[in-house]
Amino acid sequence: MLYRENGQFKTSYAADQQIFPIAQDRIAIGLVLLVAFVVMPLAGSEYLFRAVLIPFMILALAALGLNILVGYCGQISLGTGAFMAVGAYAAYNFLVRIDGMPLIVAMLLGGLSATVVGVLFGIPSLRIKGLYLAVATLAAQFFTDWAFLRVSWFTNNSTSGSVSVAGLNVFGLPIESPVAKYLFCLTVVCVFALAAKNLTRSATGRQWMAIRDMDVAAAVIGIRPVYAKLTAFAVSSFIVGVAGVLWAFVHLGAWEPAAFSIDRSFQLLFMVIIGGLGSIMGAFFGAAFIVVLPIILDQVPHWFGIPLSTATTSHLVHMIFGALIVFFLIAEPHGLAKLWSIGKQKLRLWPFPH
Amino acid sequence: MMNDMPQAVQAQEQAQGNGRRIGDVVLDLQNISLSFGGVKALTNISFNVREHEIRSIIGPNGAGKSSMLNVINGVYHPQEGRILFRGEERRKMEPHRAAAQGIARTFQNIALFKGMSVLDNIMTGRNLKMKSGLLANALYWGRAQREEIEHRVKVEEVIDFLEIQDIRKTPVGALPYGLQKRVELGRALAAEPSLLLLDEPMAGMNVEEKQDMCRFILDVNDQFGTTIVLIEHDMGVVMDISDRVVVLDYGKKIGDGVPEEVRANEDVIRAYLGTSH
Amino acid sequence: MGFFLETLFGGLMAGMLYSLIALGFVLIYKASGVFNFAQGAMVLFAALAMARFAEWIPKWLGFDNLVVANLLAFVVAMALMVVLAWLIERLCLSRLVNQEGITLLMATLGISYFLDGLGQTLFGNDIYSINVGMPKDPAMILEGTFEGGLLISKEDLVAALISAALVLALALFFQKTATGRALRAVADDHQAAQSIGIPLNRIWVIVWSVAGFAALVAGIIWGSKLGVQFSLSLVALKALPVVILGGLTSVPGAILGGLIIGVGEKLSEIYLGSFFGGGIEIWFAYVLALGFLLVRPQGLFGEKIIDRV
Amino acid sequence: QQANEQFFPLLVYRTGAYAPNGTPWANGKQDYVKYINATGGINGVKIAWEECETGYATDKGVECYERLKSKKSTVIDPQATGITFALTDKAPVDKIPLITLGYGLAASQDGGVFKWNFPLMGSYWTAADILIQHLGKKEGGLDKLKGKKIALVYHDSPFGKEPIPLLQKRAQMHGFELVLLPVTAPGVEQKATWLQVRQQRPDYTLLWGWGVMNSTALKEAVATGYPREKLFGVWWSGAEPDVKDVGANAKGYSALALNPHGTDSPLIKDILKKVHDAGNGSGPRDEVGSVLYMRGLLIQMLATEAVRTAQEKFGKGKVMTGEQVRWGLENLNVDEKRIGELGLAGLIRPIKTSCTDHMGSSAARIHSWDGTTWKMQADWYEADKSVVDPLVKEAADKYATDKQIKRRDASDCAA
Amino acid sequence: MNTSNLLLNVNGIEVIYNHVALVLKGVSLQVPEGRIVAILGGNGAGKTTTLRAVSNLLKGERGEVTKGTIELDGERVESLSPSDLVRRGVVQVMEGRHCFAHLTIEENLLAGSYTRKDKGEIAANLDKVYTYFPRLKTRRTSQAAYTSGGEQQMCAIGRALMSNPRMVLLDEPSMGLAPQIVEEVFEIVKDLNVKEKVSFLLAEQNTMVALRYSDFGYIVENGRIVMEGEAKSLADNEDVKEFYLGLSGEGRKSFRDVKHYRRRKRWLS
Ligand SMILES: Nc1ncnc2c1ncn2[C@@H]1O[C@H](COP(=O)(O)OP(=O)(O)OP(=O)(O)O)[C@@H](O)[C@H]1O
Ligand SMILES: Nc1ncnc2c1ncn2[C@@H]1O[C@H](COP(=O)(O)OP(=O)(O)OP(=O)(O)O)[C@@H](O)[C@H]1O
Ligand SMILES: [Mg+2]
Ligand SMILES: [Mg+2]
Repeated sequence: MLYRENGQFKTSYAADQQIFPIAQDRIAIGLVLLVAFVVMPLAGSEYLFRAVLIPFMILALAALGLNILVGYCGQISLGTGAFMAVGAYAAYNFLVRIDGMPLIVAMLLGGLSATVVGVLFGIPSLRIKGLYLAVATLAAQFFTDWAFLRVSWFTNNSTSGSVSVAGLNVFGLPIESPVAKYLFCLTVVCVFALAAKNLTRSATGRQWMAIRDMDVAAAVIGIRPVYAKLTAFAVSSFIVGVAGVLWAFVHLGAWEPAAFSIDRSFQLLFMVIIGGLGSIMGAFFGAAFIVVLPIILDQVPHWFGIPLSTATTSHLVHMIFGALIVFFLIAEPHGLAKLWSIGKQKLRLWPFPH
Repeated sequence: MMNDMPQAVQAQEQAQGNGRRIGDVVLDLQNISLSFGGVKALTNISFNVREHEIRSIIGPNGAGKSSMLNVINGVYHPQEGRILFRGEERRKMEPHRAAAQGIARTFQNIALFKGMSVLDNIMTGRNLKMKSGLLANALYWGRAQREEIEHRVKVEEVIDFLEIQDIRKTPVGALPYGLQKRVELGRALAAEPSLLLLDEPMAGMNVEEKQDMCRFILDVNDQFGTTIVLIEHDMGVVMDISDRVVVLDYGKKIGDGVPEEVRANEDVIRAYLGTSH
Repeated sequence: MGFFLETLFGGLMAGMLYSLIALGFVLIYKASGVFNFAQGAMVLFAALAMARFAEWIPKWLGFDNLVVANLLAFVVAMALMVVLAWLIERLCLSRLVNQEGITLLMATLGISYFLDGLGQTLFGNDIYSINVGMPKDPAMILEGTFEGGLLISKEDLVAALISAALVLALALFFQKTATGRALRAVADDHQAAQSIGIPLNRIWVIVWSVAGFAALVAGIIWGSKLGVQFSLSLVALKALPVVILGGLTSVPGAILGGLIIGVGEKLSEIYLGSFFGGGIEIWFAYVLALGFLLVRPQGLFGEKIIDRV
Repeated sequence: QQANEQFFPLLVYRTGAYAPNGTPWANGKQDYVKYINATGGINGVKIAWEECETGYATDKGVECYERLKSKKSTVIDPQATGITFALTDKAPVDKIPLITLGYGLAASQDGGVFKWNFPLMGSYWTAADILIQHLGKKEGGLDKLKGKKIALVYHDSPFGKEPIPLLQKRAQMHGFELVLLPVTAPGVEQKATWLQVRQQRPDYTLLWGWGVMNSTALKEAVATGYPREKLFGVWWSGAEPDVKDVGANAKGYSALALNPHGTDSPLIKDILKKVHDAGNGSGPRDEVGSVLYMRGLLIQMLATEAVRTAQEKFGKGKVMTGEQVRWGLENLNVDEKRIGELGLAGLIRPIKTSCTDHMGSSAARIHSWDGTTWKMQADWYEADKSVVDPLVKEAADKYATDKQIKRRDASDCAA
Repeated sequence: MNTSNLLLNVNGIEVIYNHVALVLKGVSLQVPEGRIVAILGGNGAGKTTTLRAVSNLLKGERGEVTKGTIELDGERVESLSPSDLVRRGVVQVMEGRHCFAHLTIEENLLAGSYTRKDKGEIAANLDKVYTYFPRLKTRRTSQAAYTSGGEQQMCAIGRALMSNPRMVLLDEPSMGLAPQIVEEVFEIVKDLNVKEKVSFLLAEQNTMVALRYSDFGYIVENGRIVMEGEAKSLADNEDVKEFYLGLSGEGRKSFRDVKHYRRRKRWLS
């Protein structure tokens, strides 16, 4: 019975309202942060950073943003790629057009631009619901895809429509080496995860969830649907926009609109669902599942020296990946985060089964 | 209006007998008509609610009781009629505005927020009273945190009052029906409403649980002076705890008065109560 | 004027082809409340099966007759789709009874990954052709009235007619039969449907088989148009605005939605595109759908979204 | 791999939307590696290789790159424009050269700015230039293009947009009208585009597509009755998968041929013998010699030649580092003699790169589809330097300013 | 109880939700052919869960029977699908109505006859339901979602009757119904029981009515059967009287007075 909350009495509401009220959880998260910030930079390989951890972090951040909208506020969106793109291209323009623009400021401005566009495309949500809204947000996706290709002003008149950034630095520290990039992303992700957690456990978060669970009832107890939905769109697209900036600037370095195509939107939605709707942790689980799992599956035959052709491997990976999605959904329809919490609950009862 | 007078006086007398004071009309509904497409849910209905009273609405299934509540708090907009709340005429109004004016309610088919814990559900009831903004909440520092704790204290009072301390952190979806109803009442109470609308709060409960619920309703009415509009099918409950009763049938008002009066009303017996009860 | 009419016809026929794909979505949604993300993958899978069997069967059996080969391939491919439907029900849906729509959507994504992998493993990933004798060359009509005549693509015309017939048949099936009613009941409430004895597993096998049939027909028509290759699964994206414009639950909606989107996007591309630099039809289709939704949030013929307290 | 092997990471796509095009390309690359190993390696140095599936997706491509680069990668052919963009930034840091034969950034021809990029044998600009030259020749002189209307049906992406500046420049020079008709990716629906072609009745139409867009374009051309003889594709629109499914209906369509195809050359005969007959072939035997197979083969051949060149300077029989191979790529000199030795006599033109010219040659021919096979035409074209070079310079300079890169000076070149 | 003509025999079942929550802890009960048996008990006692276990609807709630057996006519039925059970004549009316929101009332009813193939029989059943519930007839063309709570309850019961069941599992039929209708519904139950020999297993909160109409009763608390007996004897039991019927020595207490009594009790403790 290592994992217990019995005996941990709270003597103030402040203590009860901590993010992790259970001591073991606090220790665990402390350890995770320690590993992430200290051990990893010392021990991780370049491949791990560049090909696994950095994309994982950034997509987890985007999934986090999307989860606010879908998981917490119940508005399904398939325009996430678009908001990432808006963030990336806006930050790019701020960076190249304004001399001496610091990266962090450009990143935040990118996020803000995404917010504006997000709120704009969020307005239909006041009328349109569910899958109808989801498909309607595709309008944002296709429109931005098109706009960033067509309006050459956005790409600083690059002939091909692809753009790139260079010489990133934060407070004079260059963000060039994989470790620096990793730590930068990690920090941003931690800050936003904390902010998101705070939002979701405060009045704002409760408004979103109320709208999600039953919007008519929410209105009746005095929640303004307009305000709740639009703030969710705003916060979500801000975070997604920042993730877009990181994806473009830090991960890719040079990109074309296809980097934020509809596939990205779908991918992020899947992360959110498989990870667990309405869970901050879920965004990380989901990103790990969708980003990291295929990479691992891809390499399994290599480890065992099984001679499979690239095509066969890749088809098998597809099939196994698909099967795993179904498997985990059957095991727990509410996502990996729920599976995790059921696991903890069992641990709590352990060694008794019920 | 005129023929309401004797009832009101009577009710007042009776209420005083119970050690309470019934005040002026807070809510006045005049000639309300509401229809959906071809279905006439309410036809030309007038009645009022006085400060501090427990006003019941009864009637057969489909009579329009729930629709009436929906009209009062702005979910439905009647095609005809006037609604005066605290003397002011109300035009088309959104539900959240009604909430802001101090009208809270519970629902017939439980409308709790299924994905949230009991505590969070009740906390949403205090939404209108929480003022800190998005940024403050994101930082969760200073004012936002203070506010959160202040309101938590209030909510804990409600939780104590309803005796649901031990399910605080449970997700409401997993609770049995009766407790869900209680939580829903808690959510409405957390808003410290001046007018509380209850739509069949005791459906699906056994006697013991109904007794508890009655106690809560009476205490709210008594301690906080909350005016209550109650829909309920259990005649025992209605007759015992209400000050005045309106009876609807097929969208029409067929009776209005103190419980004894209504119980004796021929139309009401025929349409609703059936043979003696 | 002649050109306008050509565009209009072109749009109508493209729209019918979208309807055909949209139909698959609508069928499954209507009958089980699942937004079938795997529809595109099913179209591809069916088309691959059709194309490859039409090529293999004559080799295996040693004959050389295109019509017979196509017929046999169709039968085999259809059988495959039924098996697939059965497997999907057995291994996936039956274990997800009563779950929320979004979970089921996710499951269909898993199915779609699986089918992508399976299809390419079984049938290869090259380009294959389906030759069911669709006429390829254009026809010119009304050459007297308009200068240069009006150009009509015969292939599109045939395809549009087939689509229309199929859609019509299915619309009748849903509205008029007891099974149709049961399907709609299942979509509303899995648990309640079960409680009154509607066998969910059988219903789902039927629906997915019918959707498989629609996918096969769509796969053949689009496959003979585009060639059978992976990109075929992407035509599903063209059907999405059609589905929501017409209403997720409405078979006739799929037709009308298709026609509106088809005509709308072609006219916009040709008459407005030049002001924007072209390439606007894809987002225009979605914006058009969005516009309609703002007026009718449940699509043209969709069932009204009910929220009552 | 062993320490004395030269490692080639092979980024490929054998699945997904572009698999029909990616597969022969990948097989070509692989077969050439096997062929070199079968014939004793590069001066005795055997080649190790590993494939990584990108599915044409940029992030997968980056992952592959990162995974394989740690194995001391020699040179990379990203096989996709998007992946090239992302790797262009990383290559200088990791010191791995990129070969983008016939694709990628046109401006990267300028080695002064793009030290690690090698768009060998052609870029989208040389391609566009050659196509216009060919049309001019058909008309009997570039000046005859005056007043003509030329449409560009292009994939709406950086890939498709790249030729536009050059075509606009040519349009200005010769006074023809350029009509731009973008096709939204992936290009499965082109009805509106071809109705516009029918309405505008251009004298010629250039096709700039990839994957399913090409065959769909041809089918729509058939369906709207646009003469295939007036339709000219870039070299990414001129392979078997693009026309196979259209068959006889595509007869008359022409496209640029960046590389030869067919099985007649000594090289291919040798590969069939030493690789395929040895049961070691990467793909089906009848795919050998197809257009994209040959392109993959050629890319790998030039990469191998770069290693060979580098060995001349840094030590024969040694494993070359990425930096050394880069030098080799920059000092490539595949002359007629060497071409003969390679077994491709008369099929490709000499390639000679330099510090400033990372392309080495812009020669290309035209081939036409006769309903069953691609028929090569005799004439060789070369891009007009006076047209292309200023554009390259301008774009490269802009890139350098954006990226804060200093143009390489003579000393850097000498190193 | 006479076990010779047992229709349903539930023997010591345990039910777990979500692999963690043990809700039924060994429940056994019997329904003889042609009887009305009531399960009574407070909120969350496990009444609904018991019914779901019988009709095999637990799966959709992520619950499972982990111990015990369920027999219908002496035959184990745990592995049958709900629809097989309906074909064998066991149909459940779910708690909270669950009408098909988008279908009209009449379509809802017809959907209930899915397992019946004979057109004449279906039409007769429909007529029967309409005579039992005339209110439904007037609302037959409106979508179920737009009918009142009581109308939906009638629709749900009527829908179950459309399958010509031998045994109906009724979950809280009285909930939300006007008193008159409650009586009517129970009269209908009795009627069906007497005339058509339909057996009923009903879960109820409304103990008063339930005991009046049923033959036998079980009281469930906290996942266990705590008391069972003939309905009459249960109704006379002092504990049952106090806790389930709200009757104390001198008859029914006013809800208003209970308040003061209760409150005093709380202060004392
Ligand atoms: N789907 C579920 N998942 C988890 N727990 C559940 C679920 N359904 C019911 N429970 C729990 O099982 C217990 C018994 O519930 P059940 O619904 O059977 O009670 P009941 O006697 O029908 O109560 P009521 O009178 O309120 O309907 C309750 O504690 C409830 O919280
Ligand atoms: N949104 C709506 N659309 C269409 N008809 C409605 C709507 N809301 C209510 N009705 C109809 O209005 C009538 C009154 O319904 P209401 O829900 O007010 O009844 P009620 O008195 O609360 O009945 P119950 O006691 O059964 O809950 C019913 O016939 C119902 O079908
Ligand atoms: Mg009601
Ligand atoms: Mg129950």
